[in-house]
Amino acid sequence: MTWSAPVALAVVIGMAPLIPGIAAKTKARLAGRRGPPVLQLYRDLGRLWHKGVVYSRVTTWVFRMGPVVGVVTAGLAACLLPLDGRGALITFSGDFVAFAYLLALGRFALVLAALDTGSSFEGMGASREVTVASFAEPALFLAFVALVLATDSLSLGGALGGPLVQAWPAATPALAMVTASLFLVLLAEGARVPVDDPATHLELTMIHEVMVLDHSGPDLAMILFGHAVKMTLFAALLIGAIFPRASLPVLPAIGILVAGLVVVAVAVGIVESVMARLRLTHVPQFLTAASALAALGVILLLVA
Amino acid sequence: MTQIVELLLLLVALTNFVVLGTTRLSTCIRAIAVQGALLGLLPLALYPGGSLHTWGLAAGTILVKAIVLPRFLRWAIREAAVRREVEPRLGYVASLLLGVAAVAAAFAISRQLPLLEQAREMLVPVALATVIIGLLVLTTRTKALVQVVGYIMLENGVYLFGLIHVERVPFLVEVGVLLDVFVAVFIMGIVVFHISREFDSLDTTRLTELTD
Amino acid sequence: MLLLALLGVPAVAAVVAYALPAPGARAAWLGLSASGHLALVALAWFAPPAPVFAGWLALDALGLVVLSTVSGLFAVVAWYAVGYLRRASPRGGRAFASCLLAFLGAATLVAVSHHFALLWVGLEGMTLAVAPLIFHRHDRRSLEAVWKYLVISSVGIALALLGVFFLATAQAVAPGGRPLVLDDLVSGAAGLQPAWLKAAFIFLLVGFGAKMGLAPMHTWKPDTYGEAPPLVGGLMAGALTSCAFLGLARVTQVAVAAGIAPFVRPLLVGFGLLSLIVAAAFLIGQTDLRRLLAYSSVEHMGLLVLGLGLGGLGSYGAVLHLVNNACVKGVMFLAVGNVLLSAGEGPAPVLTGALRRTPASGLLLLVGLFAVTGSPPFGLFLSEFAIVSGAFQGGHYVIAFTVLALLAVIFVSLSARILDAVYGPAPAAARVAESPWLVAGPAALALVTLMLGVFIPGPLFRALADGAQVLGGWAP
Amino acid sequence: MIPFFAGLATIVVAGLAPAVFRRRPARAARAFRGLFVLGAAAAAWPAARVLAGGAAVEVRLRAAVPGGDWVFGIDPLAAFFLIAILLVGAASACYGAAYLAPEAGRRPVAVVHLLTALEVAFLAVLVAARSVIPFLIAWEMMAVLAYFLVVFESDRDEVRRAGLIYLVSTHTGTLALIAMFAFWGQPGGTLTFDALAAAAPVGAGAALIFTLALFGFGFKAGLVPLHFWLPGAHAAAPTHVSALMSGVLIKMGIYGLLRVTQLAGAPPAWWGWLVLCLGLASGVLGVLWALTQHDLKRLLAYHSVENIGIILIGLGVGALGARFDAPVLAAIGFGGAVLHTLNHALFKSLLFLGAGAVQRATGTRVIDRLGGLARRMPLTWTAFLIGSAAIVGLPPLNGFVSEWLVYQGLLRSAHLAPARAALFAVAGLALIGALALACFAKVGGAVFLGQARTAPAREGGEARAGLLVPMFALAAACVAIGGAPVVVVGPALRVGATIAGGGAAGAAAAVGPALGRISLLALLLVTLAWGLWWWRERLLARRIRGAAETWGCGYARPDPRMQYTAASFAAPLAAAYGPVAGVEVVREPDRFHTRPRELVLDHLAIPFWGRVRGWAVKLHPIQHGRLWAYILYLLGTLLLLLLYLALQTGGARP
Repeated sequence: MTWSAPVALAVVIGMAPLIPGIAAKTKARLAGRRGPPVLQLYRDLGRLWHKGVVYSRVTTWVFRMGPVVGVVTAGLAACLLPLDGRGALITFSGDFVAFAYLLALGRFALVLAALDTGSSFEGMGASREVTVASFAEPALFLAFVALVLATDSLSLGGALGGPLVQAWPAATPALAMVTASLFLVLLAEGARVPVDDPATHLELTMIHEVMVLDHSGPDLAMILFGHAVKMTLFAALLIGAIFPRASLPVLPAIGILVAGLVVVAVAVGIVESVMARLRLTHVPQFLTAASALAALGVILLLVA
Repeated sequence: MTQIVELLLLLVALTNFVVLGTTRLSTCIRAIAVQGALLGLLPLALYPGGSLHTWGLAAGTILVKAIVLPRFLRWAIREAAVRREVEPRLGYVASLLLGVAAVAAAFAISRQLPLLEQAREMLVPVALATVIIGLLVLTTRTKALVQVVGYIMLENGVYLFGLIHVERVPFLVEVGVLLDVFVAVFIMGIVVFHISREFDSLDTTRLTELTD
Repeated sequence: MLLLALLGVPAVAAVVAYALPAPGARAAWLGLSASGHLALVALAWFAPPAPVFAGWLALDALGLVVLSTVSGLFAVVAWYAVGYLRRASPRGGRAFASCLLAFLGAATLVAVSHHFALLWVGLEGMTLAVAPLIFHRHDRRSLEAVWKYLVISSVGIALALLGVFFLATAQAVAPGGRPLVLDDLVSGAAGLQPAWLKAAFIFLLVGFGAKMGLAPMHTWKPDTYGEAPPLVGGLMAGALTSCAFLGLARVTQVAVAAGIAPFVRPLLVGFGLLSLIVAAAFLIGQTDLRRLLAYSSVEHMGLLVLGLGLGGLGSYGAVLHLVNNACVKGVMFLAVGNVLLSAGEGPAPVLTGALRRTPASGLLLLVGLFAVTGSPPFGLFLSEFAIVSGAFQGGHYVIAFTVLALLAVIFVSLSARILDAVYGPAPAAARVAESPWLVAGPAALALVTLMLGVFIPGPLFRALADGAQVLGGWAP
Repeated sequence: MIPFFAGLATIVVAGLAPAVFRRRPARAARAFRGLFVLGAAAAAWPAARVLAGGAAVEVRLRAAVPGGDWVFGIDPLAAFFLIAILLVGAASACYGAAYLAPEAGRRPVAVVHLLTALEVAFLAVLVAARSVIPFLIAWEMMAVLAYFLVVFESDRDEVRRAGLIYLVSTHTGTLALIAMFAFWGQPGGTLTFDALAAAAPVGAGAALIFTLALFGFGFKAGLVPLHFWLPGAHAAAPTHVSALMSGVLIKMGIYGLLRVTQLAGAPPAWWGWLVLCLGLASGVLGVLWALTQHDLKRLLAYHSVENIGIILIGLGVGALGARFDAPVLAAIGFGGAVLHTLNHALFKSLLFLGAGAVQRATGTRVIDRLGGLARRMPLTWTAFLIGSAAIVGLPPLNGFVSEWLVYQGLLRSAHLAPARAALFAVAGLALIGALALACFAKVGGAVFLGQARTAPAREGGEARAGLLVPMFALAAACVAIGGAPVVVVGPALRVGATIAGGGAAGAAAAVGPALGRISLLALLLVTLAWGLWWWRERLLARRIRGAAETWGCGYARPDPRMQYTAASFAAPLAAAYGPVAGVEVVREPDRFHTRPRELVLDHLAIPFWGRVRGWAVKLHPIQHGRLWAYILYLLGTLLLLLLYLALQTGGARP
């Protein structure tokens, strides 16, 4: 671990609120609107952080704990990714299990916080959240398996590091499928179209948004920030898979990461513009397709 | 003496057919009494020296099989006021035909078995035939009393076969045999008596309460 | 002398019992004489008695095992009868004790006779002694039961007699040796005429099999056990069947010695499997507890002949199974008897909830269930394990798995019914007092079978091993 | 071995205490708890020494029945299971003392305590047994005692039914084990495990042994489709017994499989694949069916099926590793299996104890009748939450550690060409984890959070200390293992290596370095979360903290009954899996509800028995009561036998 890892971490976390902003901007532009400023989320966060809070009388400490855990797990998960392309802050054999399960812990906390309100809407959102996640998880893990197979390394630092550079030419179709799968997972985990629609205003159709209806003030800020970090992490994971940067010097590596994040955000925005949201009952099929893609990648790698 | 033995055995076989073919209960009992008497005579014919052992056996057999048992059965008929028909499950003609088949089978089986002496060639098949016909009567007649008769025939068949060993197998055993037959029939008789009291009939087709 | 005493005690006691006027005295006399007999049997373990009557009566290992089993079971049943006769008074009470003692005498004769005709006489005696006991209620059902029992077992016993004569015939071809004496049959087995011997085996198998209750000659069993007083049922299932099995074992002994084991074993195995199948099929949906036990008895008879037929370790298993089966059947029948007593006389209702009405008997029933289904650590587990091992050893995998599958089916039906009887809803909540007379005996038997699962005393093991050896097998 | 047996004896004596001090319940409970914990500690002492690297101990007793000596010993495998048994046993028993106290007088409580003590003692004897006869005795005693415990409330019909199904299943499994041992022990006749290991067959013989082992032990473990007895029995038993059953009793199936693998050598490859696939099926279906349950205890019981699946995945990987001569992989696979066994024992019994506390407080286990208990039972909720997070496999708790180890095994199969297809199980394991998360979100949310849905749920108060202390002891163990996995992973890998026949050092080198990082991660997680919480509290201390009704999206008068129900929560997942989920939707004019179905029990096991029954009943007319036919049977038999004679002899006239 060198100085580059904390720097990259700081860059990613710092950039996180930008990503939804870019996506929203892209979407607005493509629709011919001006859209909110790219930095809108920073502003929202700042404002929320300085507000007071209103709590439902039904809630307990679980409700307040949810956002905290959500942010902390997202941050810790970020420590596990080799954001600078060469090594993570914390790396160990099988650390991507920790990556996924840390994010799962965050989700668990938020879902419980939602259920703590006793609201039927938030219950509905929580239910959908866990449903979607359960279909996304196998795809994510299969993608990891493919990376492990391609690189023969059991840690994220290795799987997204040097060996992947050599693996790309040898197994281009397989890795392409894996990255495609990762992109689909990103859409699901980031609560974006076609799985979820961050811009909807009808609670009955929401997933992630409706889960946090009752949060306010700093709690809501933490949720929004944590969610942005999480989405950024998936984007960073995707970039890591597409552009293994172990051989590049540090600054270009981080530069590519930043550029890549922007590109992914734009891509998300484009998807949101050109696709309609899926019916909820079709989400499982969509994510199963993601799993199938990743599984195909694994099969290709196994056969090779 | 062989001719006498064969004659006696033939008569035994005939009495079997009488039981199979008769419609009357009393005929059945008479036939079984005759068979008992014939069985009593057989040891004397088979072992012409006439030891005390043989004579004793003959006397005992005649006493039990020809006198006491038939008497007892007649007493049971009277006490239980049984109707005098045999009431077969299977027709008389069919029974007779089956009886013939049984005799044929008995002869066939006997030929498979290594025999001891030429003189007793008839003994084994007739014994077996009596056993089989006894079983036949047991299964094809509905009246408890006739079934007892069938059982006595079965025992008679066994006894007939035992006659081969009268010299070798000591006295004690034969007493046991006679005693057993006696006790078995005696107890069966008591039960028959109770059956008639409980069910107002000796028809065992009514004894079908215990099933699964 | 000891042998004569063993035979004499029950015989004299039977006569004395008939003479005793007071019912209480008769019951006590029954218990005392049974205990005396048991003491004599115990003596036989320490001082093996010499053969008498030119070897017609002798006590070998197999006989000793059967005799001890029967005598022990009988002692328990006799003392149980003390309590039982206070609560229920079967008709012909005077003959009740005498018949029981006569039954013991006949059983002793079977166990100690080394002469096939004597053995046959003993078995016939047992059959006849038990008939009046079945007919205790003098109603239609018990009448029907006793009629069927008498006819079928008499037919069976007649065929067995024919078998005995065949055996004599087989021996007569090769003169020399005392006729029908077991030891001479075995030692001169090579000279026996095989065809007659095989015929003898078949008739004895059918005859003794009918006594044991092997399928398809078992048809009398559910009816008889279902109608007899439970203690008589226990004696029949534990002692009468054991003695009949001893007869079958004796003739198997001769057959094995004569080298016709390949002819004999498939027959025994076939009857064993058939009995297991029939028992499994008829246990399903059986609601009457005593009929349930009857089919369970068919099952265990099947296992016995199966072990005998498999040979090897199976022979050892069969002999051990005989002891265990007698104990367990005692426990079960006596416990069911208590449950029936608590329900009162009359046609048996569907009994449930014994644990609430009669806790001790309910518990015994529960213990009996696990013992009778061969659960460790009860003795039946070891014997069934030995029989299954015997099947594997002989390479009969299909048989082994068939047996185990059938045991599983049997377990389902047995446990379903008995657990219902134990735990099910109690019809009347009132608890019924249980006399210690009625509980101590079956409890003792349960302890014995429990002990046999973890501890087989050395002398007993040697006797079992000897028994297995003469049957053409070996002990582990 | 002396402290071991002395400890077990003390446990049994503890079991007698409630009967002895029947008149003084307080003293009885004290004596019971004190002696039980003392005995468990004494018995666990030698096990702990073995796990710490001490030599295995063994004692040989001359047996009075055939089958060779009765050997008892503690080797690493036994020691690992012993720790789980004694820990969970002590916790459950102590809990039981308080849990059953309200029932004293109505039901035979003292008997239950004695049976519980015996159950724990026989479980311990089972894993210590090193020869067949004592093994089978302990096995059956364990099973039968558990039956008696299950039917504690035998006045209820469904309890008796569940008990019967359990008993029949366990006995069937035992018969398979009897077949296995009888077959295995046939050449020698000596039935010590040493002798069995020496006589381990190869080829078809080994296949037979492993098949029977999988059937017999699998029935106990409750792997799909042999799990059908499990939910009913767990739901029917008193709660602390459910905890004991789910925590350790069903694990004896796992123990048996591991022991057989150790004795019989590397299992055939197909067996490894089969176990892996069954593990996946159990895991996915178990958690899916758990999700659809309405009864809290049934739900937890189905989670046992799920976790058995996870354990079997590890076991399958271990078996493949052993087969293909990759001891490191095998050690990691088996190590993951045993570690997850321990962890599941801890958190599942914790969850059951929590469910028991809920039932005591509210009188119901129906999830949709509860709600809002977090306010009235904060401590119970805390413990339950720790258990929930642990069972879902979330860091920083113990479930994460063992699932991570199982993942390690799966991923390392990438290096082993013939076993590489095992990698696909990773997806299954991920799915299991995500579904478990959904399920425990549902449980926590519906039972403890929100508002009470019915009157009983409004009345419940915090559980008594007698219930809480055992729960927190287990929770502490979960946290400790999660925070410092190095304590248990090493021993687990050593156990795995004894089964795999080597590879301890390699496995330790492979996964050892990660353990410190996991601890670090746990530490960071807790510290950061606490720090952020503290910061937030400080921020908010100076601001307005309003209180209001939950936002109803404009609806003014929300009502507790309007809350999202647990059934609705699970509905999208149940719908996605269609008929496999087995949810029956009942639409009535005035009601609309769902009912979980027991797919295997109701559609496979019971119909199968019905078929058997049908065949049997077809035979019943044989016994039609007509004597003449009975004699005909006899005659027919005789004639058939004579025919056989004729064919055999073929007219041998001299």
